Amino acid sequence: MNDTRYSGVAGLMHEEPLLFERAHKAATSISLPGVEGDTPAALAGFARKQAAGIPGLSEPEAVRHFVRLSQWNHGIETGFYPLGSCTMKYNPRVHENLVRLPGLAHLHPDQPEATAQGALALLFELQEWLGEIAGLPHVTLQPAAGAHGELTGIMMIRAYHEARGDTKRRIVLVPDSAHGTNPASAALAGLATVEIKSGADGRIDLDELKAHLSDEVAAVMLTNPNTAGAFESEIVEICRLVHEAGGLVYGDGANLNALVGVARPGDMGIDCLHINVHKTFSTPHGGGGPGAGPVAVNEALAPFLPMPRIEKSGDHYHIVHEAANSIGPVFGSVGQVGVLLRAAAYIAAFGREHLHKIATDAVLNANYVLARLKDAYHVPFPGLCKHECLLTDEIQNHHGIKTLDIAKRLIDLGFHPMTVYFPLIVHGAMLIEPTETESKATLDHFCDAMLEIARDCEAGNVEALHEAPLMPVRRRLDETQAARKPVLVWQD
Amino acid sequence: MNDTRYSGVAGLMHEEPLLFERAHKAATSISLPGVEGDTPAALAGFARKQAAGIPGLSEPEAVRHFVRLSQWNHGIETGFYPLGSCTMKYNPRVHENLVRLPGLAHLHPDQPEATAQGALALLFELQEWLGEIAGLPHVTLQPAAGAHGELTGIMMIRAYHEARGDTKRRIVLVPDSAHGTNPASAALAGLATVEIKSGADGRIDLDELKAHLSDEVAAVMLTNPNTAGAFESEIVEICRLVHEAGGLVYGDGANLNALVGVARPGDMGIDCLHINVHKTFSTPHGGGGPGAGPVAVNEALAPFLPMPRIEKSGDHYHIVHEAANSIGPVFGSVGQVGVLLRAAAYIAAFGREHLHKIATDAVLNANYVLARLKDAYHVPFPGLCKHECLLTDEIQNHHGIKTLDIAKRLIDLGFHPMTVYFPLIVHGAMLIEPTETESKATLDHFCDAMLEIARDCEAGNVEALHEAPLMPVRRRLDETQAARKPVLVWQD
Amino acid sequence: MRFLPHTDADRSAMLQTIGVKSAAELFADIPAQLHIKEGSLNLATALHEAGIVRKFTAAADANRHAGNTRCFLGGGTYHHFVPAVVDYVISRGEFLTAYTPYQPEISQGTLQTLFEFQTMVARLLNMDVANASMYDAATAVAEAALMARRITRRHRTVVATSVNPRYRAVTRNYLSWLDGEEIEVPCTGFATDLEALIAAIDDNTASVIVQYPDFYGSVYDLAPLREACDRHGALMVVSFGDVSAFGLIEAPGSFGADIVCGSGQALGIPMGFGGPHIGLFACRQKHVRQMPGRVCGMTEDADGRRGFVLTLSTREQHIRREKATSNICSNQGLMCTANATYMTLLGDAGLATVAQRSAAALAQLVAGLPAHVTAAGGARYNETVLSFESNAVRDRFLKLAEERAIFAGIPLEKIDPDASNEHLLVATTEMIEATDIADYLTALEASK
Amino acid sequence: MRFLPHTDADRSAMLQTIGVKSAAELFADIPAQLHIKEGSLNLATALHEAGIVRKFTAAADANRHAGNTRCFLGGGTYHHFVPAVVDYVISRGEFLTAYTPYQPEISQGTLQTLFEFQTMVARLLNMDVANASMYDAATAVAEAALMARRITRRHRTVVATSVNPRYRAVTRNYLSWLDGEEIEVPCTGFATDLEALIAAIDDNTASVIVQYPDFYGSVYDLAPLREACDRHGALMVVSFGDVSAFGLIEAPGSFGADIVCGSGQALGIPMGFGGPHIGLFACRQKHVRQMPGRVCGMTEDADGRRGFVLTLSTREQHIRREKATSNICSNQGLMCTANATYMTLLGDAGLATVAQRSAAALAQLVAGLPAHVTAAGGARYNETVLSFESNAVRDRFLKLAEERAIFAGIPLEKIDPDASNEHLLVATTEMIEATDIADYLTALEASK
Ligand SMILES: Cc1ncc(COP(=O)(O)O)c(C=O)c1O
Ligand SMILES: Cc1ncc(COP(=O)(O)O)c(C=O)c1O
Repeated sequence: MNDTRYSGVAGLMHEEPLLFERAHKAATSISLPGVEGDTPAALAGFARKQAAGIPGLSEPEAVRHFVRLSQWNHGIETGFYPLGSCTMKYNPRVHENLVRLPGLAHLHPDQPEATAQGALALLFELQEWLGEIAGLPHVTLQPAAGAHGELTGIMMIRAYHEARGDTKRRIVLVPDSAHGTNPASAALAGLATVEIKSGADGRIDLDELKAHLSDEVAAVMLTNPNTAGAFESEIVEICRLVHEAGGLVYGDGANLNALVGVARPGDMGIDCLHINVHKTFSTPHGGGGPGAGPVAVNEALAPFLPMPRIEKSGDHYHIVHEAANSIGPVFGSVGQVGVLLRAAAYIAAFGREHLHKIATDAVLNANYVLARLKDAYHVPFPGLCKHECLLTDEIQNHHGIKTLDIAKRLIDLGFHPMTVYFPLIVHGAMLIEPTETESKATLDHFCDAMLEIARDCEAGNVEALHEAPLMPVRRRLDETQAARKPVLVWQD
Repeated sequence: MNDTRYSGVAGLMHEEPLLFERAHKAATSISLPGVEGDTPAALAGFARKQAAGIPGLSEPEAVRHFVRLSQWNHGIETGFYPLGSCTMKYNPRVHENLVRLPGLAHLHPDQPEATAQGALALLFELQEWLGEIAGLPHVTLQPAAGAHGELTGIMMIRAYHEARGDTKRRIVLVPDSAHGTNPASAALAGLATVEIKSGADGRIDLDELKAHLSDEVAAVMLTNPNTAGAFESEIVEICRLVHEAGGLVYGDGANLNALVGVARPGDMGIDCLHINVHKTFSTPHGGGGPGAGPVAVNEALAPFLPMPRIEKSGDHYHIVHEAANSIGPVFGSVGQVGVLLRAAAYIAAFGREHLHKIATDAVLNANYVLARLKDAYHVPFPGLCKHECLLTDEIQNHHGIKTLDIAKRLIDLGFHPMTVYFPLIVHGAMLIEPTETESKATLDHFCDAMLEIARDCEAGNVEALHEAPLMPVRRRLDETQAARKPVLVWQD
Repeated sequence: MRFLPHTDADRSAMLQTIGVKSAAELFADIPAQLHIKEGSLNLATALHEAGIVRKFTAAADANRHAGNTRCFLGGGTYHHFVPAVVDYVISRGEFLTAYTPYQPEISQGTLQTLFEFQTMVARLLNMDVANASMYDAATAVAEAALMARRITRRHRTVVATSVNPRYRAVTRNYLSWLDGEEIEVPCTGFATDLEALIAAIDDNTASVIVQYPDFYGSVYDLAPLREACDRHGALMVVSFGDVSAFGLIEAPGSFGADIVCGSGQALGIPMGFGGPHIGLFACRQKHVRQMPGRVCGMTEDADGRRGFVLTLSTREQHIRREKATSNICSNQGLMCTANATYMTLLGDAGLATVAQRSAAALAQLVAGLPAHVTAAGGARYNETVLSFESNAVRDRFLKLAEERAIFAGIPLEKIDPDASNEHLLVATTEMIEATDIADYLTALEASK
Repeated sequence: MRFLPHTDADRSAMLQTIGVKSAAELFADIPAQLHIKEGSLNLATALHEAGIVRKFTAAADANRHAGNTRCFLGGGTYHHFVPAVVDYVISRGEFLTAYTPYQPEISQGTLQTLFEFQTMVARLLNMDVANASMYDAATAVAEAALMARRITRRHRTVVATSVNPRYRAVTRNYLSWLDGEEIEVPCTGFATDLEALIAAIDDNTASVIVQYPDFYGSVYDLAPLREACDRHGALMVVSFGDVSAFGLIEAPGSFGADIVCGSGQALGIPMGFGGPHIGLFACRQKHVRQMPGRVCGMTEDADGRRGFVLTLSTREQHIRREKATSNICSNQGLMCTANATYMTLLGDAGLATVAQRSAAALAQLVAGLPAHVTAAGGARYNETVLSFESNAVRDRFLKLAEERAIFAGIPLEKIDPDASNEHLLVATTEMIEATDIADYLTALEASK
């Protein structure tokens, strides 16, 4: 069960009951500040009749509860996390301190502007930097995540066409390799999506694209490098064709890690790009979020940017709430400030001198993994990759082993699995994204494990693969049961 | 192996090689501030010829290294930690933030006094509080830990006698139940120790004491409650006898948790007491330290307090370095300031209204555990206990099981063992100190586990006990081998 | 660079394994004209860690903040007390640096916490189920409007103007790209006009969206609205700004709300200049398959032990693509952990205390108002509108207050462009002490 | 009380199990006259968490500190850069809230870290072995003197006055209770007087204690001292104040020191107004059984896997009691983890950079001194003595500097009571930037 060449090892952990099973009392021992005074009489008629049933734990018990739960998680700090399309890189610890400085953490979004110039300056600078990096100078920090950026961008594109009186553009072309958020975002903005089939190399097929372009196409949403990790080498021509047909090109910036400091989406002809700062700029994923998805656009789209935005006049920074053609706000404030500040710190650490090294090491690492694994695993789209590489389980299928088994076996060996079954354009996808912050030693351990798994398949040595994972506090979980009769809250 | 009634469960952890095995390069990627400039010529002749051989890791690797190592530890945040005599209570998280405030963390000990009044005020207030709690109004914050406080106290006692010309007092009486630091501290202060045998109830035997008192006795060092968890009910008489014989009474305050806010050592006649703030006042143990061992004394000993001390005149706080009869400094600064500040915060949280609840709940918890276990385990000194209770393995010995086996089995069940084989006055001691910050539920789980172990012994079900621990990343370690041929540093 | 582990030797060895001569070759698939010159971007020069700390510290020190200024600002963001434990828990790498729990076996920490979060949110709002977060309150309200459209297959949304103008603006924006209409029903006296609202509901109405306590802090009986919704088959959507209210006043679910959504920032999240906060979202069990966002459910593992997984994913974009209930992917995960930790530390009793003191502080403030200032009347939780005789008096007061380290309120027109400029939106929490109220009143006195 | 989990119902149930009627009965063994009245102690009233944060924040804000003042203070405590990672690692509950690793199976984290710490300390000092810490540099020097007495069975200790006066005072104090003599040998020109020192060694000498770089920052050749010690069979004890020096200059072990001890504060520990810091302690393998303090050793577990334990405990107080090599029990454990993390982040190269820049800053400062100030000459690492023509000029400068947010140096007589009052002890680290030096020199200029 425990292979000493890999880090995974059985150890002592703690079971932890649900809070509701643990706590046995209505009272908690917290002590709080504030005025001592009666509940205002006017509220008496509205008093809550029954307590919510939120069991309190004393501080010592609460800490132990959550510390134990935390230990059941794998994080980037515990081990390799090569989730393709997710850019799980190291999250600098100093950033956690920065955003907790009282002069940043305890600002109210509506306190007088003059009292928040320090924060506004940092955010304005980030706006500028992101525009520069994207090659699309006008930036909104408002979108709360990548998908939200997509929605914002598509709204702007629609507003752009409508402002020109070009109202029949109601179609968004989306490659079949696209992330699910792309079609979902287009739909949310009231547009119809049409899927375009990828070519044999996983890239956009120019003929297929041309066949779909028309005066009803508002935009093409593309991801470059695409979700198979390949650069769309025809990107300039693609953009030219779309523009020629009167459409705009929306860039899904989730894969910007391959390009940052090396090439700029704006230079390629992309009109509008969201940036997942929780990927490229290393803000922690937090078990699902929060992220931030600033959107950068060119001159044509600039008038439609959502409000509020941060502007500078003279030495003074302002939050500007109104603009004639703005699509309006997409979020309740200027953005996920704490997340954005971490991103600014990551960019500041690299600076103009080093920023490109993010991309060069990320791409180096992905190609290294690809080179080491390409004989043992099926590579659907051979050639160089960018920041991530795509394999499939085709070879292992012959031995009854599928991507899921491989993923679960990696868990026992101490690795977080790669992204599985995405992109959808290949069967049994395994999308591996090492990022720039992993060492060669870690990549080697991972590749050794993958190769050993492949050898075990060849040798018919597959029991551990079917049974995996055996080591964590829980083994494979029954997702069907969970979905069939969903239990989403605890009933005492 | 895994009993679901207890928290211990097997889970996935990570092996982690030694830093020296992991790192493979001389270079690290840290970037540092400072002036760019040549090494001064005058130092050239002294240049280090060979690099030290300290392998650097990049920040992502370093974090992962230490995060993984941390997970191999049991801490008070992960589970129950009933180490007798160690007072392992919850360490409030907010205290960690307080001592990291830049205005406290980045003070130089020799910066101008006027620029550090805030810190001095906190420390002065703590001095006052500790004096009040001990009933011994004069306090030095200098000693770095309990043992260091003992040394300081014994030095002062010696200085006191010598100042009176009473120079032949060279003996310190120490009960056989005392902690090892007591005789060691006395010896370090140049005094001889004479052990006094405890009575049948584990307490000081008045006759035995009287038999040893003489004009050569400088002091009696005692611990109250003693290390068996029992209060020395004759304490007033003991102190009277010692004083009558011209000696002084040193109180080892390691067990102050039983008394805080309830009774005061000074009122009992104790002349000098150290306080382990890392026990009673909840400063974190940190895997061995740092602690702090302030010493509180009465008027007679006050002139001999070590320097520097913090004093107040008018509104201004001073660090006073000189005093005519001071024994001189015992530490390089005013004390372990960061530790002391945490202690001050703990006292502040309870305040005069609640401070006694520390002792009442601590004593309640220990007696509860004793009540639940007293039929299954041998209780060498029956009766009420104070903050800790003492059991032995006498009953389990009949089944070939000893204290060590019980301790190791507790590990597998998810508990840190109690203190074992201390005090030395009973065979196979198990000293259990739950502290005030544990819930009844936790105590019940622990008692259930202990009772089950006792039943397993009765039933001859002892294999798990002999084999334990089976769950942690390492099983029993060979201490003999370690000591025989000590390997204390890594050789590449 | 301190985040890059490779030595140059590592890089050479790796390039050799790959079979290329230089890192540049790895980028050969990018057309040459697209390559930018190294170091040519107009960014600042690289900073070492100490430099970044200095830079951010200087920026932070340039701001006033609720740590050194008494904060009477609300409008959707509140300075409640955040126990240090909350911050410790969410700073632990195992929570902080994990991705969305796609591999449940090694994500049970996040998943059990989400399950506890969902349960506590549902209980606090008195609803059947809650999801695992939306981005913020504004987008949660917008998603609620969309969800109601899907459930009712109707395209008319009625919104009270006593809903936070920012929530309304985002909702209006989201709805504007779709067929159907959005109706905003004015309020009176800085309080929800239920009658007008009820009158606006018709049989084509998908949902009525109110805020409770409303944007102006007003608390009112939702029962008549429930009745009206029932009459027309419309869904009742209740939003909120300061969720701490429900430690004291009746929860929206108790009035039969169909969807309840709003901000969870009050539960252990610092104001942070506007984010990250969290959108809470709860609904009835029967509508769960139309709910947007991630959700965690209970199940068993291969050995029959209880465990948790993300579930109902057939609603979501990665399965359903353009037919998904929402496009949301990354959400506010870590903020769920913050909320869960906070609620665990407070429990019913602590939540009640927070709410009671937040309300009591406002009542004390209002009771002490001098004659030249009036407060909006009726039942208010912890927020109200103060009206001055003129813009000049108000702004004089704001200035005086700021000099005394008081953020005295938000000029109403700043959030609500339709408001005139002599009002202040004023909020209180348990962070306001009696002395702060006294100082506030003294400043008011002085502004006359 | 927020740290006490029991409800009153818990307490009653427990008292019943115990078989007593009230908590008071549990204290019946304490004579009645010793009981104090609840609430009668003269302490402050209890503070909630927010109140404690406010209190400590106010106290912290009342201080100037090295975060907002350029710090040229040394004398044993140095403002070096501390990477955020160090603080994160030592804040993790698993390291922070563990006890001394008495149960090695569940303490391997602390133990492996200690083993790494010992190895790195030994390597940095170029010694065979290091222990798992002493309280601080001063007590480490005192313990070194005692250890040398045990090894040599001699009772005469020779100390250079160029050893930090505080280390000397503590050592003098420790030795004063024992038989034997302590000789302090004066220095000249703020540098160690090796000749005088060597002259003071005789055949009864247990050890000679020097500091290197010495208290005044002076760096000198220890080889002659080694020879002299060999001639007399005395041990050579080398102490240090700023261990960062050994990233640049030859380590004490390279000169054949028998015991090397000093402060590890420079390696990732904030100044903290004087503590907690850490005493590093290293010696030759052959003397290891006379070493004070805890030590971690490598061994195997029952399955033959490598593991670590505390070892050589027969030297220690809990086994050997009055015959122990020291009375130390709790040590500076967590600071070992801080040191280990810091060194891991810096490695040889980083440590060299820190040392090089610390020294270069001092050289730049000295090179720019105006004529009315002289610096002590010879090789200096990062610390020296500036001498002014009078106390008045020096103090005028200190005041001017403080106005410019510069802590310009420690008045020498403050640490060294024997010094006259026109000197300043001045230190530099990598936290000092060129602009800080320029500002310092400008202030000096202005003080003339
Ligand atoms: C290619 C791609 N596009 C879009 C997204 C959505 O981004 P977010 O999760 O930030 O909403 C993702 C996230 O996984 C992605 O991988
Ligand atoms: C009874 C007793 N006395 C003294 C000490 C020594 O205290 P410290 O470890 O703080 O030096 C201890 C510590 O365990 C103790 O339990």
